[in-house]
Amino acid sequence: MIPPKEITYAGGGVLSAPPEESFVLNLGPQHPAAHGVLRIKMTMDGEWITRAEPVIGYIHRMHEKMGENRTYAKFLPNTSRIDYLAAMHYTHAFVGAVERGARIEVPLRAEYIRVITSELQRIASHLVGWGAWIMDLGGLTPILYAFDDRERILDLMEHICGARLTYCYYRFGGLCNDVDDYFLQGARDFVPYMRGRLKMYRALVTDNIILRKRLEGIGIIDAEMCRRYGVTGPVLRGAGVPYDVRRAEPYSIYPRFEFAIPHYPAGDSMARYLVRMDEMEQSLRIIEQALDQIPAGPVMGKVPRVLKLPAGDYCYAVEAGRGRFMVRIVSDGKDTPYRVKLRTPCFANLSPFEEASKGMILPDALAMLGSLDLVIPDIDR
Amino acid sequence: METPVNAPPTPDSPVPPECSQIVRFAKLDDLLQLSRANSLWPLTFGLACCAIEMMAAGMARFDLSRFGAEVFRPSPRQADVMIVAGTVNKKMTPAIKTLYDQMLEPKWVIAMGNCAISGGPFVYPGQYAVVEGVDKLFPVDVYVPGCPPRPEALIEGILKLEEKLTGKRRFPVAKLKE
Amino acid sequence: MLDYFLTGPGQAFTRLIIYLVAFLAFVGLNAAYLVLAERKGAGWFQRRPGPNEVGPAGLLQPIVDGVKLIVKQTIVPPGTDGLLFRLAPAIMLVPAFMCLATIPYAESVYGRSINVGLLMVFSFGSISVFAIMLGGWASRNKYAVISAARIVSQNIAYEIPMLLVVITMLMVTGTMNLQEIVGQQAGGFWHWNILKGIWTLTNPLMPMTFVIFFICMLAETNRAPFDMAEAESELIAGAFTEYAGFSWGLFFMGEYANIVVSCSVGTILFLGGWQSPIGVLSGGAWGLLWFFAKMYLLIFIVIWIRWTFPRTQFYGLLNLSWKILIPVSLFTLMLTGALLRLPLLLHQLF
Amino acid sequence: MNPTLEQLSQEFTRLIGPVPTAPAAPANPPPPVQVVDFAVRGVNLDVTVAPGQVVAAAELLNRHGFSIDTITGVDWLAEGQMEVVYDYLHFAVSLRVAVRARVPRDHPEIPTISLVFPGANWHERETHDFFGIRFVGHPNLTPFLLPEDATFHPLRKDYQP
Repeated sequence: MIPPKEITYAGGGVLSAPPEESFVLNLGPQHPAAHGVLRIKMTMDGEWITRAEPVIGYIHRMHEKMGENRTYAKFLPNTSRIDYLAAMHYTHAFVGAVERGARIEVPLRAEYIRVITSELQRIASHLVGWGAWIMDLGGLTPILYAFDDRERILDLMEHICGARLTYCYYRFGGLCNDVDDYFLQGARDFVPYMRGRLKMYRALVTDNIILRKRLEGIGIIDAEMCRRYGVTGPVLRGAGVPYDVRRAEPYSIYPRFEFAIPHYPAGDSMARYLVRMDEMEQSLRIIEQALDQIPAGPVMGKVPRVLKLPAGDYCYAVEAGRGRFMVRIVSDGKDTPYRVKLRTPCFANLSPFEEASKGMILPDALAMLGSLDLVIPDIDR
Repeated sequence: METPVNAPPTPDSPVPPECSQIVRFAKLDDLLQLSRANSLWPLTFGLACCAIEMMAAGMARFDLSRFGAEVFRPSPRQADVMIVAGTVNKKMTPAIKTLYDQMLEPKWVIAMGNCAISGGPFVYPGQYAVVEGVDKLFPVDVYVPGCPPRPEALIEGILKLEEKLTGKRRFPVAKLKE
Repeated sequence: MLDYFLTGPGQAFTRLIIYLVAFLAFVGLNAAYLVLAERKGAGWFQRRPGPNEVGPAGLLQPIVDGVKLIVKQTIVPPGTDGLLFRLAPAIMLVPAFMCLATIPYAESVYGRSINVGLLMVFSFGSISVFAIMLGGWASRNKYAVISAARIVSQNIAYEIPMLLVVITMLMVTGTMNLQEIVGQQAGGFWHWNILKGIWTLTNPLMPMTFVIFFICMLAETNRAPFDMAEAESELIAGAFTEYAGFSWGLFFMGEYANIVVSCSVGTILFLGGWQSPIGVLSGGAWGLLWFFAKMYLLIFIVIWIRWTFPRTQFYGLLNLSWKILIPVSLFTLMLTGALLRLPLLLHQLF
Repeated sequence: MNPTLEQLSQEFTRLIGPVPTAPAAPANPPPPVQVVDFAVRGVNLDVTVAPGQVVAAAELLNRHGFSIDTITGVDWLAEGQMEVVYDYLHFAVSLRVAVRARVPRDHPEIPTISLVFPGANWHERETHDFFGIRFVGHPNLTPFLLPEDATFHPLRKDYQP
């Protein structure tokens, strides 16, 4: 609860006392702009929001409890269902935490394939977020183009692991199977294709005057607010902080690659939009480099038959599509984790919404909600 | 779990034959069912992972609109079929029941994905959050298994629902080669 | 008795009845097939086939949709204003019919040629906003009430530049009879009002006036990018959230009928109505052909815009009207007035 | 400007002060401030504080420009204790700090840090949901991920549905 203070409405009006005729608008749990089952209790003064309180938990699926009552390997499929749009990243974090605890060495080829698939996944994730967001803003066509591109990525992923969404492709110590030339060639072909598409999206969507008017200066989350709320990912980079887990806490073989961390200082929805668009280009750069350098070799390291982690706790963070995802495994030396904590980016990214949406008009608040690019099961876990 | 409104009279139904001949306007009824089957408007209602595949089914590659089923209505009043795409948990139960009640007759439910069918991977002894199958909450017409099901599977589910309404299949089934 | 209605003084009355029945069928089918055109168009813009399985090339799709909507259960939700809730769809549809009755589709195809046709079209055309407002208000749904409030402010804002544009057109044409307005634009596309003003120096800003008219028309018919009332991702289905089955179908139909009316008026005022663009091939059935070609071209642009642009901001929308469109249309109005009076003034002076 | 590891560990040592040795303490209690290898544990600094000191620790990290990463609980059933772990990260330097505090299991209460980091509000509500740890002074400690009327705490080790 934020103590009541003076609210300045978009457009200039100031509200210092509680409005006399306010009403509560229950947005969700089933609402087209909620991207799932998010519910926001909005106290409205006309179309202006005086207070917007997210109510979550409508898709709480006990991932953390499940982690405690099954072995490490059995928990692995769960990780791709937390944020199903960035399944590779989430599996990566869990696999990484276990590898860190059990001191498992991962072969170099496996690391390269992890990076390639992770970056492909990032593009796919941003594409869905982008398309769904533009759909929230009323532009109904871009999402179909985005899904078209995404299908190309999914085809490649399906070729290597058989699933379209929930891959479970990384295993402790490597990968479940090697990639073939079809995948590598497909990834290589995808890079120039996607570059062309991004150019088209810039001309068609980014430069659209209506879109710019709707996003520029809307929903400002500045760097200080991000810090106090622990916001990460494109939202943080849209506030001008070049923080990326791939640089800050280097994992896998990311230090080998050259890439920039796009960041824009404005902190508004447009900045977050531009960050995502630029990130896709950077991901393509990483894929290109990784494809050039990929060595031959095995994709599975030496893994003990019964996986047990020494007592203690192990953290492993990755840069997922929506921000920093961290797994904290607390082990007591048995073959099941004692506690699995999943620190998900959307949870932290949604928390400043209440403060930031104060005094906004309803469509702007929804534009901002879209700019956070939420995946609700990721919040609720 | 049949929806009672559209259940075709079966030989062993309790309605006496002469009565059913009087009340049933066979041709008109068939026509209406044909219309309903070809314009199944789903409710915009995504829960979890399956919702992404539901969206993918509506997109250019799979294109649900070929069968006139791409009109995703956000208001339950205007929707005909509710695609429960994802896990339903106990906190969500009152909301999803309300949504079902708000939909107007005739209405159908497709349970998409293992979570909606049985609770899927989230069921284990002593679980505290997940509803083990939406058919515990309201009648389900078509079950589409998978985790998540492919978009083709959802389209097949919708065609199955059409088949349930009209009694005929739109496309012949491809025979698997031995 | 029969002679009275067929050949006698009652002929006009008979004509009106026939046309109203014809319009009913026309509007119904037209709306249904415009929906199909919209869905097919959307498919075309989005690189997918669109409805193509129901009937040949999906041509039966609107029929089955219509049948389904008619036989779908309708309810009046508890706590609503039952009378207004039931009345609102009718209020939406009927004025559109009245408008269509005055519109000349060809030289001799019109419901009723009245001298104040333009006035009638615009007075009835403004009623649809009441329907949405009443429907939204009567629904006892917060989204619907927000939508009702939006539609009122939006329509008031856009009625003004729209009428200023129409007054400009009236000054140029000098008549409110739609048939006469079309008659003045005979002889090739350079005689149409949109271009005529440039070379006759009555109003060189006429193309811009047409653009203002088109923007206002989009706003008045609640089409994207100004679909504040239905704003699917914000307000569920706006004022129609609680409407189901056929009453919702009527709203839908009314919306498309309004689009037809607006595009017809645009065609008549600016694009020469049933006149041929090349001077030849005019008259008779050709007139009908030209009229519909122009009207459907405008409708196609409307659909195109919907599937291309995102929705505007609400206050951006109002700003556009009050800060840009109204001053500009006032300016064109005054310019036209001055240019029309100038020859007279010069004549009196010298 | 940016904090260094040594500086932080010194400030934490000063903050914690002398640790009172309980009579039944193990022979070699781990030091309250540990600099650990990031490659092994995923954190740089592991600090154990008394429950009363978590707010002071949060203020210290806030002064240094840290951001809240997450808050979680661990239920040590055998020892009759619950552990609250606060994770912090820094956006400018590569530094991760974990602050732990143990509370008795039958009386799990700890002061809230949501007035220092508003982002902690949600994390604390979630921890309260899962473990029943009461955050004293929290403005709105109601069920968050669980249904509105939930009274159970599912991540306690002795939880039976």
